[in-house]
Amino acid sequence: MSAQITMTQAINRAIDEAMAEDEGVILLGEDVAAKQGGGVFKISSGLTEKYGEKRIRATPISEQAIVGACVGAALAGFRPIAEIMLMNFVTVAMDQIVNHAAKLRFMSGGQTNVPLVIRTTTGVGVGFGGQHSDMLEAWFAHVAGLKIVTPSNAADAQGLMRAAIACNDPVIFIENILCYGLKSDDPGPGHIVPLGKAAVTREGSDCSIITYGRTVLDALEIAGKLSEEGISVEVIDLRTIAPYDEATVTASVQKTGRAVVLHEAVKQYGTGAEIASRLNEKLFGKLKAPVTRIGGAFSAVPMANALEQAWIPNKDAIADAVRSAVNWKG
Amino acid sequence: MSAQITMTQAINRAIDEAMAEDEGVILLGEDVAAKQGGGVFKISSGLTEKYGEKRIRATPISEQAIVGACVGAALAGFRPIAEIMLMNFVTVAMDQIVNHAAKLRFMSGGQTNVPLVIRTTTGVGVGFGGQHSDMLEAWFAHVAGLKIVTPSNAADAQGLMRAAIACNDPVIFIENILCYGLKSDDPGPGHIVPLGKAAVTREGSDCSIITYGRTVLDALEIAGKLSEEGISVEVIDLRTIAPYDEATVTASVQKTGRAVVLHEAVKQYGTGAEIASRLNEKLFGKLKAPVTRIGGAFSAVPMANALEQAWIPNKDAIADAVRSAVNWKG
Amino acid sequence: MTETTIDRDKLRDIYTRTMRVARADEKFRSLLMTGKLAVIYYTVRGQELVSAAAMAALEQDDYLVTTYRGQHDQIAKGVPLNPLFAEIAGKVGGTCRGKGGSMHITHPETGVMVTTGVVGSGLPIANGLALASQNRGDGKVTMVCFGDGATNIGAFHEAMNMAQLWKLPVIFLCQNNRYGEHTAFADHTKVDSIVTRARAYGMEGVKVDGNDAIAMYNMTKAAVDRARAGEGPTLIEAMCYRMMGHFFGADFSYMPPEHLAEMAAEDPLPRLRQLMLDHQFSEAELDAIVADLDAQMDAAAEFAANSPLPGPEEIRKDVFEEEIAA
Amino acid sequence: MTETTIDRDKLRDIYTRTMRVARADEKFRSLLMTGKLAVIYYTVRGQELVSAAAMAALEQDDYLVTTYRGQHDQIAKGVPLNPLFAEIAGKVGGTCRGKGGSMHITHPETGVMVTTGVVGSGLPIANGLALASQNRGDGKVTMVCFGDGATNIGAFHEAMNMAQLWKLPVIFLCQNNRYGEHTAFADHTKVDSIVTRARAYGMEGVKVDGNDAIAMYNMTKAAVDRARAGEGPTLIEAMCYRMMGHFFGADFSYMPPEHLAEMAAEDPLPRLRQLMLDHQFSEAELDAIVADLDAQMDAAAEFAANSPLPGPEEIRKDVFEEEIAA
Ligand SMILES: Cc1ncc(C[n+]2csc(CCOP(=O)(O)OP(=O)(O)O)c2C)c(N)n1
Ligand SMILES: Cc1ncc(C[n+]2csc(CCOP(=O)(O)OP(=O)(O)O)c2C)c(N)n1
Ligand SMILES: [Mg+2]
Ligand SMILES: [Mg+2]
Repeated sequence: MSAQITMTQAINRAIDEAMAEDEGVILLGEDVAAKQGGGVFKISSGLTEKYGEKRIRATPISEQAIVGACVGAALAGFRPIAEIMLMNFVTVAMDQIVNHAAKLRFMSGGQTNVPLVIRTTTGVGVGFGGQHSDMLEAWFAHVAGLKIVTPSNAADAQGLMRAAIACNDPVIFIENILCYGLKSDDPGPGHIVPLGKAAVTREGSDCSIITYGRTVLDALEIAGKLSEEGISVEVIDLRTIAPYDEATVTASVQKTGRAVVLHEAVKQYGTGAEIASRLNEKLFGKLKAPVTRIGGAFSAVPMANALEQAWIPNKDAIADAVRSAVNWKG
Repeated sequence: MSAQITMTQAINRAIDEAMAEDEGVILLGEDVAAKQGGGVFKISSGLTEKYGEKRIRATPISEQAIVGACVGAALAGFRPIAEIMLMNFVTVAMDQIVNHAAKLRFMSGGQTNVPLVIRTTTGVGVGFGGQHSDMLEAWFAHVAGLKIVTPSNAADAQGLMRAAIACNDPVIFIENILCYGLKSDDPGPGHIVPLGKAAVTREGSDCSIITYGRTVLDALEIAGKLSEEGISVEVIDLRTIAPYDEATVTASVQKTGRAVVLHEAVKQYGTGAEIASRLNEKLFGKLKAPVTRIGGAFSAVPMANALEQAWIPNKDAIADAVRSAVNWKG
Repeated sequence: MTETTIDRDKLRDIYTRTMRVARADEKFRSLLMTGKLAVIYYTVRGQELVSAAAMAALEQDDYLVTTYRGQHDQIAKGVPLNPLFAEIAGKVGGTCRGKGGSMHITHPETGVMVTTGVVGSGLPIANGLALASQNRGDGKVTMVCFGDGATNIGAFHEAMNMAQLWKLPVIFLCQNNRYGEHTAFADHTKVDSIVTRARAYGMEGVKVDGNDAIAMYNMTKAAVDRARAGEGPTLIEAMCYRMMGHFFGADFSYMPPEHLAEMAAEDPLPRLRQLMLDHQFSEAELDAIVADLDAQMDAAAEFAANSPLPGPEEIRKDVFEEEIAA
Repeated sequence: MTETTIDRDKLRDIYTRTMRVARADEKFRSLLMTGKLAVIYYTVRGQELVSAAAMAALEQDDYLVTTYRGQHDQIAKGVPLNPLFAEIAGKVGGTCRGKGGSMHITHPETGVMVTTGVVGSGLPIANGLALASQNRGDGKVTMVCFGDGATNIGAFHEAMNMAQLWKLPVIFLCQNNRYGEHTAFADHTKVDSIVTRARAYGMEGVKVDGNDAIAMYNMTKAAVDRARAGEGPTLIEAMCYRMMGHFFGADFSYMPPEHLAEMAAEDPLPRLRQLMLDHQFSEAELDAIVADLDAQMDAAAEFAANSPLPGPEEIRKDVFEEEIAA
């Protein structure tokens, strides 16, 4: 049996490798240094010991200052990583991300650029309630100048983090709390997964499920179950939302003729809307059933476990959406 | 000829009427009081003189504090109006809007609610450049708990503002700088336009253009031109993005069989994606051509006038999209 | 000048509030330890007295805004135990029908208007509640609680400046427990005291030993009186300790041993008991108060256990005034 | 102790920088008045000397972050006039190929790294530039300019605290022109001086008459020296006036007559000229400097007028490193 690695270890290793190679790679965030235990999710564990407190900087609770300092350091040629402890806290740093990180290359006519990675985590099902569980990737996807990464497994997380740090544009790197413990076969050191390339995680011929992040696991589970019913599901893991791998997605749906777009974020005005619209534009008249979107409920994430479970995209509903597509009669 | 009223006057009148009726209606924002000249766009002109500085409060440059104070006052039973001078500055107040205003009713189990109106303005074509021109309504539409209003003419602005202030939930009220001077026939005092009702601004049978805000004017102009070519365009002015008037929009497209969704905001991941997705879901197999989306270019808004004009949804491109839909052969 | 003495009834009141907080906290921890509750809980151990004395200086209809670490504030303010326990357990009988949870307790009848999970966000909202009172002339005061770590975030700054500019009837109660998550005070700012910050807005600011019941109460009372008299806001920096880490069960090995020792020595509960004895309260009377509270805790835990789980239809309710269609 | 004298070459340098700013501002205004330019322009009239003296204390490769009202800072820092004029005119020959405009001038060769249109946003970014210098040990200093109104926004607070915590080599230059848009200083905060705020972070803070060339230069120089020596940041509050309203052409009737009179009396340009004469510069020498500058302005205006308009393909460039497909 080959060695295994968790997503936490994978992200840590990718940052470690990048820091060893380039003095300009630094990490700023609340509690990230050794003195604070290496971050609340331990992603930066061991790094201060190796690279020192000038490169692993534990910050005050000041997200605007964290992202802003990373933007500035990036302008000076560094490759900073900003940790925003939970995704909902980007709401206090949107100006730095959207008006500055995303736009400075353009507004300067290409004289400057912002090679910055903003790492953050989130996820529904942890019991963190309304202000600590949102998935806000659709906001960032609406902003020109940002790249968006959402790994679903440890190996990809490692490889995508390396690519994100190497990228000369700002990257929003979204981790899912519930995925930190997931294990992959160890991809070994130096592993890189290029941005903008989706993975066909399972091949199938009847319907494509297009998803990313934690719900890739749901999709694979459902694909397995449906195969017992004779329905062959193809699972596409986007890996990066932006750049969007239109070629891979369109080819898959062209082949299967049916698509379900799935994400944990609220369905309405989510990334699924863009993907569904594009599929409809590209494949008008060629689809065998309407593209279905499945996402979180249209409410804040409730705290009570019973409600939180009802809020999350439901596996039965996903399976039903695939069945409806396959059985579509119009 | 009936009396005319500009959008500036219309919004001012609606606020004035609401303030006269209810002591709880207050306005907070930068430069909004008489001492500062009644707001940079003069929306609150004359109101301090009538209602005093306790109700028309000019604030420091502190958007989080502005929105937060309005959230608090709303919780105490007031109906505050927050003015965010330009829409890009919501980026520093997203936490208050998204984590608080939008969610407090839900998270409190209905014990509290936030009857707040956040007025803001924006618009491309003014020469304000990359950090002062964005249309960010899609972000808010992705958040459960917010209503979103985008008037395209003075009379609607008046009526929608009255409805927004009367609404017991938070409303984002988006004005377009280029529309402030637009005139409507005076709808008279007390005019109310309910939230959630789109207007069929021009009837037609070949193709629906679904839009809102300033681009309604473009749509009407194009509809006029295309009628000379024998193409009959129906123009739907959403008036409110949320609640979305699905019945009116779906009925229109069911009738015409073709749709172009148009907005000034960046096309990718814009509100057009949601609307197109819904049309495709509802009318699968019944559409005569793919739903087209038209929006701003995928970049920051450039400052140079030549580039800004190239950035804005182009009238020829809109007309061409309608023509393509009508001539669609598959 | 702030008073330096206290009347006996007020002292009994503070003791009762403190012990209500302490016994509830202990109960939550025991429910968590025995697996009867499985939620994130930000224990208030060490900060009981700060809130008890502060809330004793407020009226029931004064407004309170607090944070995820807010159970001491809510209980001291008067939120009834049954719905509080049920909310933390995610039950329909909870203050918020289970939708909010411990980070978002709301209870307008006792003035608890917002409990926020976002650091610093309560301060601007508190201003708005105070603004409504100022315009109405209803004489209410708003108190907002937050930690030392929160004083470095933008919302703190904007809210402080605005409150002083408009002389709002609001009290900023910074519970300085010397840590923000894993970061010690000296590692998040270079000032010795948050009171320095009050000066940066021209605001009145006082530092107080939060474990000194008399000082804590009198300082708060003075601030409340000033606010009610229209003299504007006050920042109170109440020094205290976060005795059981950031949240219950979390590792706190990052705290140096000297700090742990200092913290243990400063436990407010034995100190308050001694103060009560010094003020001629009998052991028996004090024990009776606690026994009564413990009975209330058991009842509340029972109530929460028996309260039904919310049904999925709750997700469509309270998003807007109108229910969302299924 | 800060110096109170200045050497003649430095004074000439400051005079030249001041007049370069002043003549450029006048040129912009005349282009706008005659309709040769139709853009929003935040005139720097009244604040010329503040930047000239401040930038004279920096090296060319020190970093600068400024705002929409930043032409004085950029010109004094050394941004060449031809691309600056062309950028404001929205031409391909502009610093940013017309994409940025006057609110977003960028020119890394002269250290101008960011010009932001969002109030307060430059401060956190300046920290990052300074952090890079600190880690590299390259000895560079970062200066960030902002207005009095900006000191009430959250980003100011967060950035100040972080800069002091990490002793970053950054200088916060608050150009206190007594107004933020239409709001007078006393209507946006209750403190008398922004220097009070520096204390709230344990930071060194100094207030200076920004129209006193010697004081302004020496204060800045002292701050630069401290920063380069690794002694940390300084807040400088430079008092000045915004003599022509918020942006060119904007009504400023909201300014009371006393303020207008005071402002006129405090015009830095005649005062600086007198200072130069006092220092034995001849009228002829001073006039020659201005005449030379005016020729440069004419040339820059000409350059801008002749520079081509950017083509629509520019919209797909510089969004990402890779060009966006058509
Ligand atoms: C804006 C924001 N950033 C980060 C967090 C994560 N977080 C939760 S509590 C906390 C520490 C707060 O410290 P302090 O204000 O001292 O309060 P205490 O927990 O000590 O009571 C942090 C960083 C958050 N909730 N909100
Ligand atoms: C976050 C934000 N809010 C509001 C504005 C609108 N605005 C532009 S300039 C300005 C006034 C700034 O005043 P000050 O900081 O004193 O600078 P000055 O213009 O006087 O140089 C305002 C409110 C903005 N650009 N950014
Ligand atoms: Mg703390
Ligand atoms: Mg100013």
